[in-house]
Amino acid sequence: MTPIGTQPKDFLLSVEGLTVSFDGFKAVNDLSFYVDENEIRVIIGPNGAGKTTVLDLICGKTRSTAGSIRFRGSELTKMSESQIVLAGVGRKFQTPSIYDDLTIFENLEISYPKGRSVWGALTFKRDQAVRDRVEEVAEIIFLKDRLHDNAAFLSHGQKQWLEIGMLLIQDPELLMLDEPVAGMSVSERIKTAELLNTIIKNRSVLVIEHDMKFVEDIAHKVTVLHQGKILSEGSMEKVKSDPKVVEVYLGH
Amino acid sequence: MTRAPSFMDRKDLLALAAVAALLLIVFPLALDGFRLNLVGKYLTYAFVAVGLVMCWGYGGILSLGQGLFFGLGGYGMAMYLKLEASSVENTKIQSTPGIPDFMDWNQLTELPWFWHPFHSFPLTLILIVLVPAAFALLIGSAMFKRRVSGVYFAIITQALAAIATILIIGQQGYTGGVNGITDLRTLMGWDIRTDSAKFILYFVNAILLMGVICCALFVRSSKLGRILVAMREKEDRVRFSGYSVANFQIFVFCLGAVFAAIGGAMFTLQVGFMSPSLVGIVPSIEMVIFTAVGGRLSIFGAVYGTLLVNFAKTSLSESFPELWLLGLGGLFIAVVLFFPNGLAGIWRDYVQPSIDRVFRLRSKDPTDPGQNVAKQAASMPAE
Amino acid sequence: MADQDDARHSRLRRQLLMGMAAAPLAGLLPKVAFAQAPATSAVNTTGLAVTDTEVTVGILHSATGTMAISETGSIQAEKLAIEQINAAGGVLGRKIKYIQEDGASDWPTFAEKAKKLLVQDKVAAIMGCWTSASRKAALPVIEQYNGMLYYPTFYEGLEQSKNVIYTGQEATQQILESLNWVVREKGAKTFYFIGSDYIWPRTSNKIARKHIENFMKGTKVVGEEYFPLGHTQFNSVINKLKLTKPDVIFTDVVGGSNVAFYKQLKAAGINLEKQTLMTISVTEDEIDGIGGENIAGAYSCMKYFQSLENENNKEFVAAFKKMWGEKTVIGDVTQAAYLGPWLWKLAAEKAGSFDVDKIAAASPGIEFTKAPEGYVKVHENHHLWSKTRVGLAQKDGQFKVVYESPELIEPNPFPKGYQ
Amino acid sequence: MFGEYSLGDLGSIFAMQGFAGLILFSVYLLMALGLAIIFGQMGVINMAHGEFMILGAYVTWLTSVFFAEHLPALFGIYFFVAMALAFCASGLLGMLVEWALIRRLYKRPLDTLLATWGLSLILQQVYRSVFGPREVGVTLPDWMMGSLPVTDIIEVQINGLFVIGLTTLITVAVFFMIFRSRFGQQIRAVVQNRQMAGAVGIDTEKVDRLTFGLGCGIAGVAGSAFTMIGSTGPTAGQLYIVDTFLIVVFGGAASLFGTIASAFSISQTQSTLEFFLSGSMAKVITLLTVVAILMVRPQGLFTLKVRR
Repeated sequence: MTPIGTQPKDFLLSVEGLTVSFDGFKAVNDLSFYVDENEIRVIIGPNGAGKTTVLDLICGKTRSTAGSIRFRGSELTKMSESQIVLAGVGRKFQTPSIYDDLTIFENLEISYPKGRSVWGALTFKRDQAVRDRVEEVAEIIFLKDRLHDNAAFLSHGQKQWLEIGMLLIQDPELLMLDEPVAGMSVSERIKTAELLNTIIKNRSVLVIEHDMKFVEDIAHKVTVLHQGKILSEGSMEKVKSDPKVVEVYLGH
Repeated sequence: MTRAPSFMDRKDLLALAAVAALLLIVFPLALDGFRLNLVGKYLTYAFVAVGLVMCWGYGGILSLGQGLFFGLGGYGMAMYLKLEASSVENTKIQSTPGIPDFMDWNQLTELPWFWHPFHSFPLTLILIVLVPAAFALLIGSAMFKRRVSGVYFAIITQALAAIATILIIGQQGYTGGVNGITDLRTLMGWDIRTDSAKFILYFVNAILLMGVICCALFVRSSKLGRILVAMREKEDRVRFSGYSVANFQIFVFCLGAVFAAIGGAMFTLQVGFMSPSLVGIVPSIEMVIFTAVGGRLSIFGAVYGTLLVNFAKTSLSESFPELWLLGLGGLFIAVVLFFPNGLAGIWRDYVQPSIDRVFRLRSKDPTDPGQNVAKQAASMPAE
Repeated sequence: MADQDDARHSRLRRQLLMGMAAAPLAGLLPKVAFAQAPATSAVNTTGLAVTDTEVTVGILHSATGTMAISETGSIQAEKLAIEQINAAGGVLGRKIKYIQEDGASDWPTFAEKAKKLLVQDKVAAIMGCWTSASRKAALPVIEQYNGMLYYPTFYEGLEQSKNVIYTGQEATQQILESLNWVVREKGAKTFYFIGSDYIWPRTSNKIARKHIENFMKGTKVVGEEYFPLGHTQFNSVINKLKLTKPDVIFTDVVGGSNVAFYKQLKAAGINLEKQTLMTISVTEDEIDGIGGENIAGAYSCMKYFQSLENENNKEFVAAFKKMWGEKTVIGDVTQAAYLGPWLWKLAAEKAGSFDVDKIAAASPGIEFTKAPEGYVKVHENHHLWSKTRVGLAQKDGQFKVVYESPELIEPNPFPKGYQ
Repeated sequence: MFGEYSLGDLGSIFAMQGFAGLILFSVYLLMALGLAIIFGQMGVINMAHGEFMILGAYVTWLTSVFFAEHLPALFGIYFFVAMALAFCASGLLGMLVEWALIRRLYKRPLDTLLATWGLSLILQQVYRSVFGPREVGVTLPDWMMGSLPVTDIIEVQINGLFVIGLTTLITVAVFFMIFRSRFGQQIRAVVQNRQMAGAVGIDTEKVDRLTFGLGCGIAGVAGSAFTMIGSTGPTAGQLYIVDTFLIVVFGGAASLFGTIASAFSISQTQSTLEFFLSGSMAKVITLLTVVAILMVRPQGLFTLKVRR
């Protein structure tokens, strides 16, 4: 299945011939795309197009049936989830995925890239560097004054920010966000866009989003998925004017 | 801020002091030798319960096979003591003197290879910790790496406990069979059957238990403890924050196994024998109940839960021998339905608030983040 | 059954109440007895629970758990014996009071409760234990605190203690005569052993095998199988039986497995009227569960059957049924448990003391002529001289005694040549 | 070990051994079916499953006593009445337990394990108080005990045939109920998406109660059938629990086909091993194999690969 003749190392992320099937149903079918350094790529597509599955495949949550995912020259399909994270891929889930029973400080601290082995975690010391970094990130995600509250008491939007903050502290080279503004109020949405604009500097970002306004604001390039395949790819203008896209998605 | 060991806050320190006072002062003064020895026996189960708090309460891994590890520790100690009791002189009426009596009855004429290390006491102590840890590592690696979830893990560990029992009973020439390893006498020449020895062993046991509690407190207060809480809630988030979730589960399962094994070894020393009836499903589940009654998230609760259930069991069975199962069964159901956080929950919801009211004036700076884990972990609803 | 149980309780209660009511009236009578009773300081030099009017003993069996099935009969027999002894004036002028403890089918609990009875309650003797495992667990405690245990079960032997009187048979007593009988009467040449997997069946079968191979010409063992306790699937071994066609199936399967084994044997078309089966683990108690129709035709070797035709036994059976209900059955162990309190009484009277050391020393040579099994005598090794009998299981759950050893058999817990 | 037997003998033995395996298969399947419904479909860990079986056994015993005393003429058919009563008794008790206990714990599956363990202790003690600690012997009608001779050696146990037939019947009925009937549709709907099922008008509480009752009822029938081959005592139920859970888990918890395949493979392994090894070792090796396979393949034999 691996296509011949492309030079994957030019890209930060090269997905080639990626296929996954659940009991015969091909959720993602022979998918190939490439993401550059510092590129912001948005994936759009109707429900069931396989958008979330693509992110699952990249971060190792779901194992591919065929195809390759190369990140900075290493093959992600053969690595465990934690190795993928260590390689520099961060992932935010669709629904806010944070630890309700821990404080915001502790939530962020867990993502601090140190003491990730069993022994490391046992001997981990909360030194000044950790505190400074946590506070710095908390500032960015508008939660500085609530550091020692339980995360359970945050609003939905604040939880989304907290998870973004957790990714930020992890400092990944490729950041994957699954519908970061879904379910947010208008004011939260504006703040989130602001937040994203600060954090996407110096890294590549892969975003799934439905909010077209938001997509237009941030996207460098847009990939449209439909039934597990790429329907169209390019700038927002190009995609918008693609008749296939209009038919299955925008005109829907 | 009191800067005692950095892993304990003031509350833990107070709780530890309370347990120490109860075990080291109140019980020895209030109870006669017989009851004290009984308490000592119960406390060996508390080792298992503390391990279960870590595994189940914090790690979210319910093992129904802790009896297996309790047994491995207990049998390790029993094998050493049995070899000491089976000197050639003591066993001269046997056809092969110098081997344990049950081997002789089963026509064994030499000591099986796996018994030989148990001639040495230091080696025995090492094996008591190492063998259960190795087993837990093996089971844990096989299962957690494949993401076996709570219920399945519980059933498989339960099956392992059942297999261990059948195996021990079936291989009686090597293990003493259903009777277990009995008639243990001395530890390096020191007669463990006397009342004074029992008294000393009680203290050794109590101090070891407090060591285990400190160890558990340390793990809980480390970042590892917070990762365990995090894992139990959002395993995927932890995984995608760069942690190998399986390794942490294996660690905490091994920790529980080692705690159980130490308890088993102390059981053998205090009770004077080890038998497969402590390995099987029933004791394994009972130990989970001790934990649940104490409060599955409370390390100290485990100790109180164990003591309470066992006191109840002993006194109920003394006064109403034919009815204690009803009481015990009812206790299980009541704890699960109405007090899912066990004694610790009752303490927190009813007793602690009134104490706090009294001491409110002296409340101190609540912002040291290191202290929050315990409180919050204890305040979460079950699962 | 509930009503049965209730009936028992209320009967007991009534007896107690009547006893209390009668006390003031009978106040004069016991005084005469007490006048003859030796002083407490004389009969109790070791601080046991003995008062001027009472002596306390312990009953330690499983009232709960898997072993409750078997041990209930022993508890009943011991209570009957104690009641009868009290009715006849007690021991050394003192009534026996008992404290009952539950071993809960759990061996450490037996050790714990034995210790409680000895240390806290200071009982003068313990009637108790059933399985070897429970005895092995309790024994070190009983030896350490110098108690006296009356142990009722037929067992594997290989044990002897100053502090225990074994009122059941040890393995050689039970097995050897019966093997001789089956070879003689049935011309048996081949044996197939099937047992539960623990020490008693394994040791018993070892003794049986040695006897067959070394002491009887031309006989051999063609198979030996063990199943975990509680096993309920015997079809495979039944197939093997059909293949090897042994002259005698020799079984020591215990507990619930028994029921499964005999039902499946019958269902598989093995007719015990034609196929000789000899068991050393089935008493009247077990047949209750197995169903007489499923085991009729099997031979059981025991020292006692409920159907024994002698005056002692008739009285015993009548008294037992009066106390515990018409439907109860009495097995070998139940009868052996009944001997315990009596043998202790006789030893105490012979020694003139409740002191354990004196009772232990006085026990050898004690004869109990009123024993339901006939006549028993305590041997130097604290086991009993007893006859062995072979019973043929009947449809009604009783045994017809087809053989009785002519002489009392000497107990031999450490049999030379059988180890 | 076969040197001394003729080829014909061996053939017969293997035939009978196969039949023994079939009986064991039926027994295992019967034990596991009820649990497969409760555990597989509802996710409830019912540690009192064995006690529900024993309730069925006691009901059978009571029925036999009643027929023997009052309707001796009809004794030959009492077993069918007993099975129906056993189903009702265990099923009703199951529904009661669901109402009082289980429904409060659906979100805490591990806690159902503890609560039902407590329940099993209580039931054991109740049996002991009501029926006495001893085992009760269930007298079977004569036609059920015995065997049909096929050849000199091969004999087919009638109660074995009966168990095989009964298991087939119940299995077919369960399959029909789950996969063809409206009730089954509702069960599956609730299993897959409780809220959605509630939204489309299914009374999910009622479905839960009936499902649990059905599982327990089948356990009762199994217990009734086991009086033919096993013992009936207060604690007999505990003997079955490990085997039963392993069968269901080994098959893949959510798959009824898996339960059948699992019962088949475990029973055949055990039955074959028992012929060559001692009973204890056969059991240990069978269980260890199952556990080892589960460690390598935790999802069991049959499962759907789905996006989680």
